[in-house]
Parts: sequence; structure tokens; C-alpha cells
Amino acid sequence: MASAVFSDSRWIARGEERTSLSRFLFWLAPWAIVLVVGIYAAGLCLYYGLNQTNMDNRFAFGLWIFLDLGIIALGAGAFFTGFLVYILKRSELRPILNTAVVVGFICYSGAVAILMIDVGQPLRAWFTFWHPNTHSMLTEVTFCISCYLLVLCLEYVPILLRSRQLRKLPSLLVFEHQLHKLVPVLAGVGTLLSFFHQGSLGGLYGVLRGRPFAFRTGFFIWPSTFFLFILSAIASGPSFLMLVAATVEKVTGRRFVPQELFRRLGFISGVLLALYVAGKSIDTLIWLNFTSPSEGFAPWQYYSHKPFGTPILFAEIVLFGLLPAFLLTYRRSAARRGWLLSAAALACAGVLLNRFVLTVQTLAVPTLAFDEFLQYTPSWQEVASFAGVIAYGVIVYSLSYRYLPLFAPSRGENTHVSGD
Amino acid sequence: MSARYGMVIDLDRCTGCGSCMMACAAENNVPPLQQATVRTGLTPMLVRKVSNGLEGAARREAFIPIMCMHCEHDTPCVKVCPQQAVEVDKATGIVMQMPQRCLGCRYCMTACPYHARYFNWWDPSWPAGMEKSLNPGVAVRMRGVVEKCNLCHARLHEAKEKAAATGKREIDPADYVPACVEACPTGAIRFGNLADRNDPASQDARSPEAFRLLARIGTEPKVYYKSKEAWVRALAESKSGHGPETGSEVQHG
Amino acid sequence: MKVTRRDLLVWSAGAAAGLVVTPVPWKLLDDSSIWSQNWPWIPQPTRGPVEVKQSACTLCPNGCGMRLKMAAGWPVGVAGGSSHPISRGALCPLGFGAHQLNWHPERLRTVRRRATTSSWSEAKAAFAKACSEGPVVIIDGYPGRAASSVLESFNQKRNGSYRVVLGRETRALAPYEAWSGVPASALGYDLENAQTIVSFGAPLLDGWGPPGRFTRLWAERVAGAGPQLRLIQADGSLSRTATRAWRWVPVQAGCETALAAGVARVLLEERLVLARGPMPPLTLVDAASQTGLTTDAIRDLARTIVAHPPAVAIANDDNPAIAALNVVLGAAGASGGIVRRSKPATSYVGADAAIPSARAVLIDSSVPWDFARQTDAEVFRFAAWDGGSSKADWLLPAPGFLEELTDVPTAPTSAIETYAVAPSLVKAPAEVQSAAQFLSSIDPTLTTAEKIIHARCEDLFRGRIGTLIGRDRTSVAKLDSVQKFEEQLWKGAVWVGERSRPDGLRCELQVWPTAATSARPESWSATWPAPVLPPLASKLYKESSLREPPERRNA
Amino acid sequence: MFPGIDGFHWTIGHVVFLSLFFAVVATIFATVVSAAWRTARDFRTNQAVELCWKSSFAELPESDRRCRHELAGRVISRTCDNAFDCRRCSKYSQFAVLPARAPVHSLGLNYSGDRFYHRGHTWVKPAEDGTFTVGLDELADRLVGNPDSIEMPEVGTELEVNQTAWCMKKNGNEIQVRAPIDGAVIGVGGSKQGWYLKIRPRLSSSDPLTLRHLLRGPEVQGWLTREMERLQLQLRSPNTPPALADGGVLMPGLMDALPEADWDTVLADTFLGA
Repeated sequence: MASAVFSDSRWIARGEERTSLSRFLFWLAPWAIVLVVGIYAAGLCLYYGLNQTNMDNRFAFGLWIFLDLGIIALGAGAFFTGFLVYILKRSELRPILNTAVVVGFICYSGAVAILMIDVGQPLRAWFTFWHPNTHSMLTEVTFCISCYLLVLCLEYVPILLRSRQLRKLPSLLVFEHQLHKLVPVLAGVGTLLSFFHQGSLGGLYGVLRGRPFAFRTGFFIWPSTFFLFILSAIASGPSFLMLVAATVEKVTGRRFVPQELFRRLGFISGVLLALYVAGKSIDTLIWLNFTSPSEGFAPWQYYSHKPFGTPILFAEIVLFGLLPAFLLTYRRSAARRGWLLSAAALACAGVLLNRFVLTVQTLAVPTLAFDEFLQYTPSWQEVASFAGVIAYGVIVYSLSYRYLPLFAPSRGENTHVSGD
Repeated sequence: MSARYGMVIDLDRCTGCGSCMMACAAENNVPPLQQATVRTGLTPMLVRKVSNGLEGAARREAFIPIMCMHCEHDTPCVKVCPQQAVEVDKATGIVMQMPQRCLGCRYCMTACPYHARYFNWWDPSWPAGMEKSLNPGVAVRMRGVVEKCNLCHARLHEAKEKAAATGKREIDPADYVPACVEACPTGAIRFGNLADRNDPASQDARSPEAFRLLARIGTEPKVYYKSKEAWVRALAESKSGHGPETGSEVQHG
Repeated sequence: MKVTRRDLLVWSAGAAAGLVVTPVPWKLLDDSSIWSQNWPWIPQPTRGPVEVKQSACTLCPNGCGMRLKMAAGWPVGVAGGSSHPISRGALCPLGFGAHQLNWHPERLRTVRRRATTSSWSEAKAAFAKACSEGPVVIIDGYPGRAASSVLESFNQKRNGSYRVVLGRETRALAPYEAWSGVPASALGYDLENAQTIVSFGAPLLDGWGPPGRFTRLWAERVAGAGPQLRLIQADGSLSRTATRAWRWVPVQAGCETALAAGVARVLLEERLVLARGPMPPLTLVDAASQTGLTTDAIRDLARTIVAHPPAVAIANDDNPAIAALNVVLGAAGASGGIVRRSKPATSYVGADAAIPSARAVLIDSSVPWDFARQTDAEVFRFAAWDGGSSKADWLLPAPGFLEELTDVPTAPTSAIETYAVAPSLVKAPAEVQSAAQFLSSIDPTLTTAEKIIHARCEDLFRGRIGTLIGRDRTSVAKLDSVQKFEEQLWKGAVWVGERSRPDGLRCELQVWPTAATSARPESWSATWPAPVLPPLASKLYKESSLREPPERRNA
Repeated sequence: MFPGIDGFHWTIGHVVFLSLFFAVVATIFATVVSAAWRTARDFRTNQAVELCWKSSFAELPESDRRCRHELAGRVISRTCDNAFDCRRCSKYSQFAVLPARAPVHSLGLNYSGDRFYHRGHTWVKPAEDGTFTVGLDELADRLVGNPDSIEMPEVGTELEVNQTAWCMKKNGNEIQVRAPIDGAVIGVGGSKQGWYLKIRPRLSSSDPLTLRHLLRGPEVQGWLTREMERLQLQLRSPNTPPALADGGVLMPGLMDALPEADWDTVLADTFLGA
């Protein structure tokens, strides 16, 4: 009887081999501890206010905004894979689709959770829906992210309902079936929403006329960062999915994703990354030579503060841009799993560095002649909340992997039944 | 008749005494929290010390009061606030911050090139009994919202009420003087309606000695500075505007 | 009917969906945000009828005019009294937080005897016993008030000593008292008529005399109305006054004496002055090497000083060399220089002089907190706030800001006589008592401060000279009754005497004085006698780094 | 825009932005509502049972989805793509005429030729009066032994093929037995009676479609062989004693004998559970 209590075998999808529950719990335990500490830190911030952080009036955005921008960029794989599978009918990407949805769900829910701690008055967050300022990029971000999180939840529901125990309930099973048929609609909506909020997250900084390091001119109401953010997000999204899938394969010691699919993802990522690097380079040149000087800022100034020297610009464009783009698309390097994954990691690091530079360096460099370059070190509460979100992601993914058919091939179009 | 309230601060007359900061904080019920630092404080009016970067007998220093510049064009903070907690009052040109609507996202703070916006990092509190000394015209801001100079809007409100009570449509300019202007012992701050060409402040703003900080960004701030000294006027531009050789390395505070 | 798991799921899903269309979640959402706007722990300002009162700041001897906004009987805002003839609408930065001081966390509210709680009756018994056993010293930090005369007369009867602690502006005038016999407390600077002011480290723009007086004058002259005022600041560092001065003379810190001697030598050698004075023994080369300037720079400085007369030198403390320079310049007893005010004044004995052995020392609350003298006597310290680490045997809670009626005599350095009254505007806590009240309760024959103020008003009214400056200016001679005179004063008007006659001061100086004390560099907040700063001020100085926060407890 | 906001004014931006936003929100909600409505419709039109079955079928491992003709050896390899519903299979008649080549060996189980077998381990036996008797086959019987409790449908219940016909509980495991044929329940038996249900078929008993989807003859032999192989694999784990004799004979009351085995999986595979 004891084994029945402590065994979760009846929750594991039939025919799937999973490690023993004790090993699984042993794997989860450290993450759970990190998550609990993170929740405690977040609770401190909510109860005592943001004085628990090391942010200040100049560094009004800190680690958390970097985290938000970073994980939302990496989570772009969800909408982009959905777009490729459902809208462009690239069904060879199906095996990675469920992982993409779960990763997207984790990234977006984590980002929204952190945002709720980051704002000083979370109880008033809904004011944006009540009296929005439509000129603000943040309004667009708020609307799109909340809607897209809803979409991701709805995309996650069919996966969840296919868990072994839930599918025993006929109503849920039929609902799952019907919802699954409508998922292409959601994928379309998700694509639209993601396109706008990924862009608006870039626009968030690009419109800051008062921060010439970030300010960009652009097209109509959108600064160039709007488009660069979309490009970099969809370029790094597939790379991140590759990394997640490869990590799962490494941890479980099993293979779920055909090597061919890795290559395919890498190629998509690489081509987009190359496009992004080209766009970013043109944008940087325009900004250095026209936008910034016209506001009275000589561009060398931005790079005169350690550690934000020109090496950062080089790293952003060449080391984490051009190099992985080449490795991902070049036939011979892409054929080697090690090269492919290293390049994917570089691409993800590149997008993270870009978000870091835009959030942190923008605030650190002086604007007024008598400003000084400022430094900011996050407090333990900020770091713990940050780590908590990562732990949350690992836990949700691990649970999803263990109990939900993430990589099950059975749901191919051929075998999926049509109800009518 | 819409006004464009603004001010011209004569930096040659500013002795850096800090009376304006005190008067501003007292008028606007800024809590006397002792935990805050230079970077987390609430100083809607902040006097900063600047120098020409030289040492010894050639060194020159000046004081520069920084406050909300009430930008006229493309006001950075107004544009970015997601929920209309900042608005430019069309009748006065005052950039109004409404703490009751603010969710504390601090996007406006990153948008402001003058760092003139402050976040309430702590719950406002006063030593026991001191709440009796709070200015009844100004609401206390709660923790988690952004605040800044509203050009002593409560005083404008009072002046309007007074004008209305006496049946006048326009306020008497003498009735509306922000606390910092009133407090300055050297009269370095000249406040007035910049839209009125005869207003002394408006005339001062047009003098060749007048300048605005980061005017090239193009936000048309309504706070002007003036100085006879060229190195002080050079503060208008960013450090880079002149290249590295001017070395106007300036200490903060 | 049997409830299955499926039913439960369907019900909860239906309930969740149904809840959304009811007003409940939306109302909760709205209420939560309203709650965030009205957090109960956030203090709300007191509402009540608002009125404006004119008075004077009594926190230091400068007695600046103050305008108080009162709501429900409590002061809620402070501004300068613009009609005040000396302060002219200015206050020091600390004054803008004066109305919060009475609620300072370090406010004294109980009688304390060596850190243990005691009572007024015990304190009285102890002091009365001390009085009967031996002489008593009373130390006053703000002489000239009605309360001061209560303190003085208490001791006159008992053969005790009355000592005062004077500000450095008044101390700087001490040499003239020695050379002319005119009490330093009767002397002032006729800055309004000066054209060149050479300051030897005196913080003229940063807490010297009434804050409004020189800064206003300087601002007007800088702005170009009236002849330009040349402010030459000899200072060891680029002080606040030096940054704004017409010319900054960077000298070695503490070498003001040598610089004064050097300048005087040039003036006399080159016959740049009409007045005669003793030749300083210091050679120009020595003066140059001591001050770190070149001899040419000192020569140039001397010529610049006399180029634009009248000129006056201002010392930061009791420095006879600088006073001697004024004698050489002819500024002692001249228009634009050091003048004697019209009203006769008494000569005070400074508390710096050795305190005679006494049975007890009573220190008034106006004496700066850090004033401390080695004594075996029993010390009775009055104070409104606890500045920390007091050696006094008794700590007696005194009234705070505007909690008792007091009069405001002429400010130090003023060239003109003034008189004002600061009525009690704020309700004092029940436990406080001023030193004058304390002594009156021991010796009931003493006149109360209120009666003395009445008598002084009567004197001024009878004198029929001067002007009463309130909402408008009224000549005293035109007033019908002393009641009207008093009524105006109580409402915040200031009595101003007649202009001083420059010839009231004559200094006899045969030999160049040997340097006595060198000026102690004092913190900018040293002029603030209260042991604590307004909490708002200490907060702002911490948050702005505009100044070093003063090194005081709770500052 | 909404109540209680002072000084709010409409601009073109609001109109464009909010129309877009609400269009998106409306689409999302329409999707959910549509899915829910379709679900309700499926239940109303009795399509839910079929959908559930098809969904469960899709979850079966490839090895459990073999075509009956492969089991009978008529074709070499064929995966059923019709959810075991041969009544609608276009290929049925094409393959059914081929000669069967099933291996013949004793499995130690009794299977009679006059019964038709459902893949959910039930048999159907036609009676003279045109009704059918339904019972658990011997493999299921040996697995379950004596169930702890049985929940039978009421007489008169209309059953659909693959719908849950009755439920049994054994050692905390719930077993849902699928109905082998369409029809109304006219009699209820139990484990002691040796049969569980008497059913009057929806179509006439002579209609070829009534029983077409059920296994018979050599197919049963091939099917059971694979089932036994599966069971053998599933029950052979390091911490369970040999469950089956080398000859592959099932011992009765296997669930009681091997409480440690993963019965949830075994039962789900055996009874084509969800």
C-alpha cells in the first residue's frame, strides 16, 4: 500500500519511462529551495516596499527588467514555432512544439510575476486597462503581454489535459480535442500579439528621447529598436528551444528531437540572426553618426565608462551575432551537434547581452554634464527573486516533462482524429 | 488665456544654501525619512554643486538647482506613462504628476533626462505628532509611487480659489509663487508666465545669458538658467558636446 | 444524487466563469486600488481653518522675521517675513523646518537628573538649596531678551555671576570694545554703505549674522541695482562664500592674521590710506611666505581694497589683527565700516572667561549644546532638545519653537537697533518651563518676562523715535497709545530705531596687536544653537550631498 | 474612457488601439467559448464517446494498434487507422478474404470459437433470441479474479461500442470495461454468473455490421499471443517474482498475487483505458 501512496506512476503517461519519484524529487529539491527563498524575497519586497532592492532614482530599472526583457526574448520561440507550424504549415517542427509552448508559458508567467513585484503599486496595475495612455510603449507591452499570457495558458491547457489522469474525464478529453483543433487560431493571435510586444519592448527604450544612449529614430511611431527586438527575439527563440531540448536530453539521457530538427531550428535561428546583425549594424551606424550627435551627444562618450567599453559593442555584434549566425548556417559546423549547440548558446547570450546593455547601460551613462557614471549592484532580494523565477521555470518544465506528453510523437497530424 | 509657467534661475546668485530644498520639502509634505541616501531620497528640488574641473586657484564652483523642467514638447515622462498618471496641464503648461493613478513602474524616471523624478521607496512617516505640521493643501504620497515638482500646484489652486472668491477670472501673479521661489534668499529664481512677453521671467529667459539643460534633446524645458560665466553655460550641453578636452569633470554634490 | 469528480470540476469551472460576470471581482479590484490610495498608516494632514501669522524666529539671536501658516492652531508652513527690516524675507535653510522641531524625537519632555527621571519640584529644591549654600553662575546664550534680564536680576540679588555665550560675529567685534570702551554688543557693520568688503574667512553668504541681511544686499549689488559691491574672500578653501565672491584670495588656512598685517603694511607704506595706525611688525616677505601668496599679490590686494571705498574688513572670530586693519583702513567708526548703534548697551562678560568657583551653574536653553566648561558645580541645563552626551547634572525641558512669549532684541552685526516680540503661538507641552520661569518660581519677587516686555514697549513708545514696520510703516511719534504700539508688535511688526551715527566709535590703537586666538574653523551649522536640526534638514542634507551633514547627534 | 476617470479624452489612438485590443480579446474568448460549445455539442449528439475512444486509441502504443488482419496473418504489417472500427473500414473486405496464417499453439486459456472478442477483453455470445451475452474473457478474468466491487449499468441503458459498459474496482484500481457492441442492456449479471450483460443489439443480430468489428477465429489467437507477450513484458520487473510460467500460462488472481506490479498501466493497456 505504501508504494501506492508514494508512487506517481499512474500520473506518468503510459508507455513513457521516467526516473523514479525519489530521484525526481531529489532533482526538484534544490530548485524548490531556491523557489521558496525567491518567494520569501518577493514577499519582503511586496510587504516592505521596493526599498528592499538596491534600485534607486537613477537606476529605476534594475535586474528585474533585464530578466523580463531577457526571458521574454528567449520565450519568443513559443510564438514563432507556433507560427511556423500552424500558419506556415512546417509540420517537421511539431516534436518541439509542446516544449516551445511550455517554455513560452514559463517565460511569460515568470516575467509577469516579476513585473508585479517590480511595480510599486501592483494593486493598481489594472489602471492601464482602465485609462490607458495609448502613446506609451508600455501600454502596448502591458496589453499584449497579458493577452499573450492568456493565449499561452490556452495553448498549455490541451497539453495539461492530456495528462494521464485528467484524460480519464470524458468532458475534459473532448474539450481538449476541440480546443486543440482551434489552436491555430490562438497561434495566429499569439503571433500578432508577440510581434507587437516584442517590438514594443524594444520601443520601450528606443523612444526615450531623454536617454540618448537608447534613443533611436525609426519608422512611423516605431523606433528602430522595435524591429530589432522582434528580429533578435525570433532569432534567439529557436536557439533557446534547442538548448532546452538538448538540456532535457542530456539530463534524461534520452533522445527526443531528431538531429535533423536541431539542424532545421539552427538554420532558422542562424538566418534570422544574420538578418538581425545586419539590421543592428546599420542601426548602430545611423545612431552613431546622426541620431546621437543631433541630440548633442558624442557617441564616444557612451563607451568611455568601464566596464561598458566598445568591447561590449563588438561582443554584441560580432562575437554573439555574426559568429553564431555563421556557425548555425554553415553546413559543416551545423552538422556537429556540439558546434550547433554552442552557437545556439552564443545566440542566446547575444540577445541577453543586448537586453542588458539596453536596460543597464542606458541608465548608467550620464545625461547631464554634471552627472556621474553610476553603478548598481542588485540586493539579495532582487537576486533571490530572479533565481526564484528560474527555479520556477525548471520546476514547471520538469513537472511538465514528467507528467505530460511533451515529446510524444503520437499527436502527429496523421494520427490525430477528426471529430466531425 | 493659457499660461506657460516657468522659471529662470540665476546661477550667479545661487549660494547653494539649500533654502529652496527645505521650503519645497516642507511645502510638499516630503517625509523626513532618515534611511534614504543621495540616490534614494525625495528631493523634488535638488541643489547640486558643479565645478569647472580645475584645481587650486583656478577652480570655480557653482550651484545648480535641479527640479522638474516641465518640458513643453514631446514631454518624455508624459509620453511613456502607461496610465496617464502624468499630464501636461494645457492651461498652465505644468507637467502634473498624479500619485493616485501611478502604479510605480518608474518608466517615467528612466525617461527623464534630468533625473528630476523620485520614487517613494519607503512608506512616508513622521516622528510622532509631527503629522500636525503637515501642509493641509498637499496630500501625502504613499509608498510605491513616483513624484516630482508640480510647481507647488496647491498654491496655484489657492490663488485660483482666491480669484474666484473675488470674482476675478485671472489669478493675481503675486498669489502664486512656488515655495522655492519664495524661499530663495538671493532672489535667484525668477518665476513667471513665459507666454507673456512682458513678464520679467519671460524677458530673462530670452537674455543671451540664459540657457536650458540639454536643450538639444528638443523637449523644450520651461526651466531656464542663466549665468555670466561661460563654463557654467557650457553645462547646458552634455559632457560630450564639447569633446573630452574641456574636462568639465564635475563632482556630484 | 452522487457527486462525481467530474461534477465537481464542472461546477468549479462554472462558478469561476459565473463569478466573472458578477460585480464581485470588479468591485474587489476597485476596492483594492482605493485601499492602496488610502492606506491607514499614511498620515493625513490636519484639516482646519488656515490663517497666516507674522512673528519672528527665536531659535537663534538673529531673530529673523517669519511668516507662519497655521492650520487648526498648529504651524504648518514657514516663510520669511518679507517686511522685516534686517532679514528682509530670508531665512536660513534650517528655519524652513522650524515648525517641525517641536516634534523632534529628541524633544525633552521630562526633568532628568543624571539620566534618571526626576521632577520639577526636586529640581527646584536642589537649585534653591544650592543658592543658599553658595554663589551661582547663570549662563545665557541670547542676551538682551526680557528673559535675560530676569536671569541677570536673579543673580544680582545673590551676588552670583551672569555670563553670556556670544556668537562669533559678536566676538569678532571684541577688539574694538577693548580699544574704544564701547561694548561689542552695541557695535555693528554698516554693510549697506560699504563698497568693498574683504572677508577673512567669514562665511558672509553662508550663515553670518541674519541670513537675509548680507545675502539680500549681495544679490542686489550683484544684480546691478546700486553700485557694485566688491566682495573679496580670503579663504583657505573654495568656501561657499568664496565661490560667489567677486574675488577669491586663496590663502593658507589660518593665516588671516599674517595677511591682514601684510595688507596693512602695504597700505601704510604706500600711503594708500588717510587714517593712521600702527605699522605691523611683520615684513611683507614674511607675510607672503606665511600666507602662501606672492608679495605682489598682497600689494595688489591692498590696492584693490582701497580702490573702491569705503572698505571694511570682516573677521570670522575675535582676531585683533583684522580689527587693527580696519583701524588702518579708517573703517572703525565710519560710514560703511564698523559703527555704534544708537541705544546704549551693556558690556557682557563672555563665558569664555574663567568661571568663578560656584555652587551651581544654570545654563539657559539658548546656550549652544556643545558649550561645556570644566566645573565642580552642580549644572542645571535647560534645553528643549536632547543633543546627547550631556555632562549636566540636571536636564530641564524648556519650551521649544514659539512655545513661550519672548522678545527679539537687535541682531548681532546689525547697524541699526530693532525690537520685536514673538508671542507664544504653539501650545507647549505641560512639562516644559523656561529658565526664567524656573527662577521666578524660586524667587517670586522677580519681575516676569512679560512685564519686562511691557516696560520695554513703554520705554520705546515714550522715546517717540523710530518706526514701526508691520504691514505698513508707522512712525512711533504718530501712534496715540502704547497699547496700539504693543498690539502692532504682538502682531509681528518690528520697531526700528534711527540710523547710527558713524562717529560714535573711536578706537585708540598705538601698537599693532599681537595675534591672539586664531579663528577656529566652525561647522556651518554652528550658528544653530538648537542641539538638533529639523528632521527634514538632516534628511535633505543626507540626500543631496549639498553639504556635509553636521556632526551632531540626530542631526 | 471608462467610468470615474476625470479628464479622460478620446483620441484616434484610443480608438485604433482599443479596437485592436478588444478584437484580440474577443478572438481569444471566442476560441474558448467555441471549444466549450463544441464539447457540449459532442455530448449532445453522442459523438463524445467516439471522440474519447478515438483519443484513447491514439494514445495506444503502436504495438497495440495492430490491424486484425495482421493478427490473423493475412497481411504482414498493418496499423489500424480506424480505431478498431472495422464497420467503417474501407479495407476490411479487401483483406478479410485473404487466407489466415495464424500460429496455432495453446495459451492455456479457454477461447471458444462461438464467441466474438472485443479488444477490451470482453466476449460476445449470440443467443437464440437475437440478444447477446457479454462477459470478460479469460485473460481479464485471471487478471482481476474477484473484483472488490462492480458497478453495472441499469437495465435499459443504451450502450455504444467502446463506451464504458461497467466499472469494477480491484485493489484500489478502477477498471472501466468497454462495451463491445451497440445496444440496450436487458440483463445484468456479474462475475459469479460468468457473464455480465445481456444486450439487445441496436441493429438486428443478423446485420453484418453488428459484429463485424469483433475478433473471431484465428484473429483471436494472434491477438492473444501479442497480449500475452505484452503482459509478460509488463509484469517482468526485477522486484516481481515470475508471473507467468514458462509455458506462458496465467495464474488466476494475478492482481492479488503481484500487488507490486504497475497495475494502472497493465489494466489501462488491457482494457484500452483512457
